[in-house]
Amino acid sequence: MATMIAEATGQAILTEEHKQSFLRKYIFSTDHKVIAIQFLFLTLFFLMIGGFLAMMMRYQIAWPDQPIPLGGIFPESMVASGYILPEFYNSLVTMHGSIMVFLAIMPMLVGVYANYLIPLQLGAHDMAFPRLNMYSFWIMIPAGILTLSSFFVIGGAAGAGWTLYAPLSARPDLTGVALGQQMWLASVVLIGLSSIFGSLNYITTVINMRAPGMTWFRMPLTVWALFITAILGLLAMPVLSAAGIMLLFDQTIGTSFFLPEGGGQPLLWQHLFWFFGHPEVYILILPAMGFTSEILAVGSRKPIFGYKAMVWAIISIAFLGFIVWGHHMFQSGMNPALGLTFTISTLFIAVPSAIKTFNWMGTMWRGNLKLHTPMLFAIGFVAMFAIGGLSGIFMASTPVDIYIHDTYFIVAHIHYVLFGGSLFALFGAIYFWYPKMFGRMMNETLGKIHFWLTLIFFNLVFFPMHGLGMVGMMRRIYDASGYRHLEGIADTNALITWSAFALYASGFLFAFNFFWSLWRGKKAADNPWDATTLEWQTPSPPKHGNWAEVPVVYHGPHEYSHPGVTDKDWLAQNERPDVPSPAGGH
Amino acid sequence: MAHAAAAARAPERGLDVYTQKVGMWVFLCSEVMFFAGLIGSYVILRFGASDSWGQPGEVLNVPVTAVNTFILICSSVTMVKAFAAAEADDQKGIKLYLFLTFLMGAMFLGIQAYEYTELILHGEWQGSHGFTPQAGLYGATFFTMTGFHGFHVFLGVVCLGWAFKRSLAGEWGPKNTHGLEVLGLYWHFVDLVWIILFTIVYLI
Amino acid sequence: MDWALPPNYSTHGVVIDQLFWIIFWLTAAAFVLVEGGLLWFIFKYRSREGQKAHYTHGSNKLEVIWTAIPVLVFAVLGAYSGTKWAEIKNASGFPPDALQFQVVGKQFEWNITYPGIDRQLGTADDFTVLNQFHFPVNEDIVVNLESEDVIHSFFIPELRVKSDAVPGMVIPVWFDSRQAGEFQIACAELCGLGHYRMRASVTVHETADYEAWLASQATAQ
Amino acid sequence: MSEAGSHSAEAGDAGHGHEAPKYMLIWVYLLVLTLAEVGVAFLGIPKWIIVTSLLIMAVWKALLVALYYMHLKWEPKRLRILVVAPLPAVAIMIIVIMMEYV
Ligand code: HEA
Ligand code: HEA
Ligand code: CUA
Ligand SMILES: [Cu+2]
Repeated sequence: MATMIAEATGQAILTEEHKQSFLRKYIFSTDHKVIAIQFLFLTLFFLMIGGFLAMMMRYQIAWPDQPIPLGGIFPESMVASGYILPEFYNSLVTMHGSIMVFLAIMPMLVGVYANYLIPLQLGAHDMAFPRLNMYSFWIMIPAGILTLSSFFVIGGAAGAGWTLYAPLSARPDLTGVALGQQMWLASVVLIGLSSIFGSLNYITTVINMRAPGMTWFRMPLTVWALFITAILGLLAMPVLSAAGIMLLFDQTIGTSFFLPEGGGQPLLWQHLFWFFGHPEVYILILPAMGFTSEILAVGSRKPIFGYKAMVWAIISIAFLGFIVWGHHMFQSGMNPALGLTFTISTLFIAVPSAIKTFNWMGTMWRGNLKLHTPMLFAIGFVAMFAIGGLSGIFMASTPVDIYIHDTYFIVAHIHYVLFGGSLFALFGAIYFWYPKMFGRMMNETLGKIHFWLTLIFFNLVFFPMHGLGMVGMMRRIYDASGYRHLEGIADTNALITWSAFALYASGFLFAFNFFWSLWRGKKAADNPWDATTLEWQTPSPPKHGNWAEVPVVYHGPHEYSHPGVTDKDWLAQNERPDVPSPAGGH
Repeated sequence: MAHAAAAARAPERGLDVYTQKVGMWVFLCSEVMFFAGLIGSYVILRFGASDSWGQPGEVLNVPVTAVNTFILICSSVTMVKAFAAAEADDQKGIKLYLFLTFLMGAMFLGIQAYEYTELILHGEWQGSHGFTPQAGLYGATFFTMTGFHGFHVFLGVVCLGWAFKRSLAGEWGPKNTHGLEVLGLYWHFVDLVWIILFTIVYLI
Repeated sequence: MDWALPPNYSTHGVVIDQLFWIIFWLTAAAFVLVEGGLLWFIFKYRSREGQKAHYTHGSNKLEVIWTAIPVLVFAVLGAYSGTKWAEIKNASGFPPDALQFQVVGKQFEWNITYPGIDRQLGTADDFTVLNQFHFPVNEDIVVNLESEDVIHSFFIPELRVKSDAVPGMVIPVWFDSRQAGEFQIACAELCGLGHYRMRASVTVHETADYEAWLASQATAQ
Repeated sequence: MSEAGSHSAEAGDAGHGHEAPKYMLIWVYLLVLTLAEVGVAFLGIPKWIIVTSLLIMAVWKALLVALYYMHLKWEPKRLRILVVAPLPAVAIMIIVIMMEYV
């Protein structure tokens, strides 16, 4: 708040920054590009951590009766005489889910790319509130530290699932986790604050700081997606903060908002959580859809098919996203009369996704497909997201959800949309914008190998989980042996686990490519992909302040293979006003 | 750097208000959702729970809080007066009104602190002595909602102090009203939330 | 592992399975359309020497088609799902003469209270058994779910039953079994460190056997 | 809303281009409404009348603050749209969750 007022008093942001100390330039920088890169390193680190937790979980699920290798290096409170303890398994699931969602994917989508791309693609010098932007990164540091250190406090890390349903999450005596849960909640409140500061910046920048000629319907779809995502974050995160604070009070000072013995309502927690939680999953997919649209257009050398329909699809997903949350609660004891409304709204939210899917295909149709690594990941996104989305239809149908709720069918759905969706698009985005960020290309060959390994092992890990769900394997169980209906799934689980290890390993191939290219990668041209949007019309990497002169925009965002241009197959947004810009339609 | 060499055309039309004001309104939208989470929970818990709530005046001291409401409303009017003074370049007025706003904000907090102490030490609710956050849903929701409102007032008071300090150096004036206007938006919003809270917590 | 739903023995489960397979074929068609289309495009339109992309901004006609078809499909699917859901879950529609049980979840066990010989809960001949659920075949059963501590979930895969047990609430669940047999109750909601082993046995008796079992319990009490 | 017309898009800021609002008059309104609220709360009339009238007065007061002190009355329409945007979400959240208990 105070910073915003400080900024409101209006100092020039850029002029003062001729000579900056190293600290101001690279550490406490207010340059949106530096902040984006800081976010990138932070979130890749958490991706690695979240993946590591998943590997431990997978080991336990596949071989519950075998001690885990190197188990001795863990404290007794986690791994006793080589065996993962059930309470530690619960912490693993919880922290895997929450780290992936809150510290890896979400900040990678918005922290990195909203920061990096919004000013560049709109032709602005920086964010509207650069200092606030810097805070939104630095708030993530204590949040991350809280999260990581919670593993090592008495009672261990939070273990009530990433959805932390009360009363399990509210009463330490029921889990043995007290401090860990509280640290989790504190860290989520911080992340919420960071994300609100971020959203505020993105929204204001998009609304008020577009370059001349950058009308709403000339904005690249990435910006549209990030803009709408910011609105979702702005309206959803505070509800989580409020609910989280109430839960924290239940934990610490003895209130009873969600505890029935004190008159509270356990279902209220679920409603509040999912009122946030469902918009949250769209926060996790919309930017990914934006990147995909961008990369598909570039890779197909065609304008986006149905640009306006895409924009309206994004907007309606966001709008409907606020009225479907009950589909997570069909079996929760919620008033069954609400079931019908939520089924219908949930099914209808699939319509804009269908529109988007078909428009992506339309973009590729009769294109001139350049299958470079970013393009491969973008196509992979469409292919995998479709699978994840289609499995969502099963759950949206209330009667079917009775059976598959809380089984591995859901786990399969989660990962098809979050990994096959968000993370595939993110990998594509990293390969795609890497040259702009760092001035060097990532290695193509390694990139392609990484893509194929990821695609294959991803499907080997998560496709069989649909089968596990159909058989009836419950989520979040430490040991599936002992259930009669689960006899005979051990081999499938072992296959999944081996594939998961391979998937994780291919992540390190990516890491190697990433770091190697930082120093050794081929020097990148300013516009290595022959792309049209504004960020490619700057040097790689762009200078502080982005533009010596603010660009003027004459064309829509994805003018590839324009018949009026003969010397090349693209037309930058700020180039040649004499080429007629076809307005929408055909 | 030569950013000053402005483009041939003006930037695209946004909301037709300056950026900091847009930012504050966007921030207030998120605040609306935060308080909606708290107030919504209160409404829902009260509507759906078996727990009972005190009648107005039974537990809470309505007259004292009515005075406090009065103070907060007055501070809103002085805030807006400070802004008007800045537009009119009335330096004395700016200082006076900012100081008054700051003072009344601080008074609000003081009275709230007094109210809390009284309730915790001498409040009576359902036979138990002392009305605390642990006193059922009534106590929990009461302290959480008013507490978070108080926290917002506190942040506002800090910013008001800072604005007042700057006014002593004569920094506000017709050329520099944005900071005051944005701070004012925040302050009025806090007042607005209190209007709702006072009604549903103390009077219904 | 056979990739199939376990055999279903309940009446309402037929509806669930039927809907499952309807959606399966629906989504399978969409799957083939999307994945097949993508593969085809990759092969057909991959960049070759001298190839030029076809410049188009889209087609409103197509846009309308692929909006309208999903809307129709989902409207029908939603209406059908919603109707069936109401039949399965709406407590006011439960058979009034159903046999009532009380099931209380607790870390990490299921306490089942039987209505006794008089088939009425809340009478003197009620008795409670830990982790054993017996009931007669071909009869409407209503379980009143409760929980003592945290949220559990009452899950019998073969009967297609799942419902959370929430502390502070009583949640009625209706089902039946059209075949006698041995099943298990699994807990499907994370409820603490013993969640994975919170199970109970389910025995569906022929009617006469159930009476006999009740009698044997009565003597044991 | 007649003032809105005189507002020039160029200046873009509240506080310019319209007459000084009658801040003190609004203040009097607010005080009177507050007193009325406290009075109504202690009347011995049916509870639902009390609740309804209190809610109406609270919303009325909130609107006065938003429109006059926060200058919404003079702001461009685009900003006003932004400001009311979260309200549907608030309404949906509270109303739907309350349906849990009816
Ligand atoms: C990025 C994240 C993301 C996305 C995009 C989605 C998208 C969807 N989700 Fe998912 N969901 C999650 C993340 C996501 N979800 C997570 C994390 C959970 C679990 C939370 C937890 O409990 O831990 C969850 C859980 C979840 C549930 C609760 C299940 C349960 O717990 O019982 C449901 C139920 O309705 C659901 C439905 C849907 C639907 C209908 C969509 C739709 O938006 C999908 C729309 C897309 C398509 C349909 C595909 C493309 C369309 C076509 C190819 C057109 C043709 C199709 C047809 C005609 C059928 N999801
Ligand atoms: C975005 C989210 C995301 C991602 C990417 C993943 C990735 C993985 N998840 Fe995820 N998972 C969730 C989100 C995610 N998960 C959520 C929300 C839940 C629900 C939690 C709950 O129930 O509460 C869940 C639950 C969940 C379960 C269910 C547990 C249970 O119910 O008992 C399982 C089980 O197999 C699982 C496995 C995996 C595996 C094997 C991966 C693998 O794909 C991981 C492979 C790892 C990588 C691909 C990372 C590679 C990157 C690097 C190595 C870093 C490179 C570094 C630099 C360049 C610096 N997950
Ligand atoms: Cu009880 Cu899980
Ligand atoms: Cu959802």
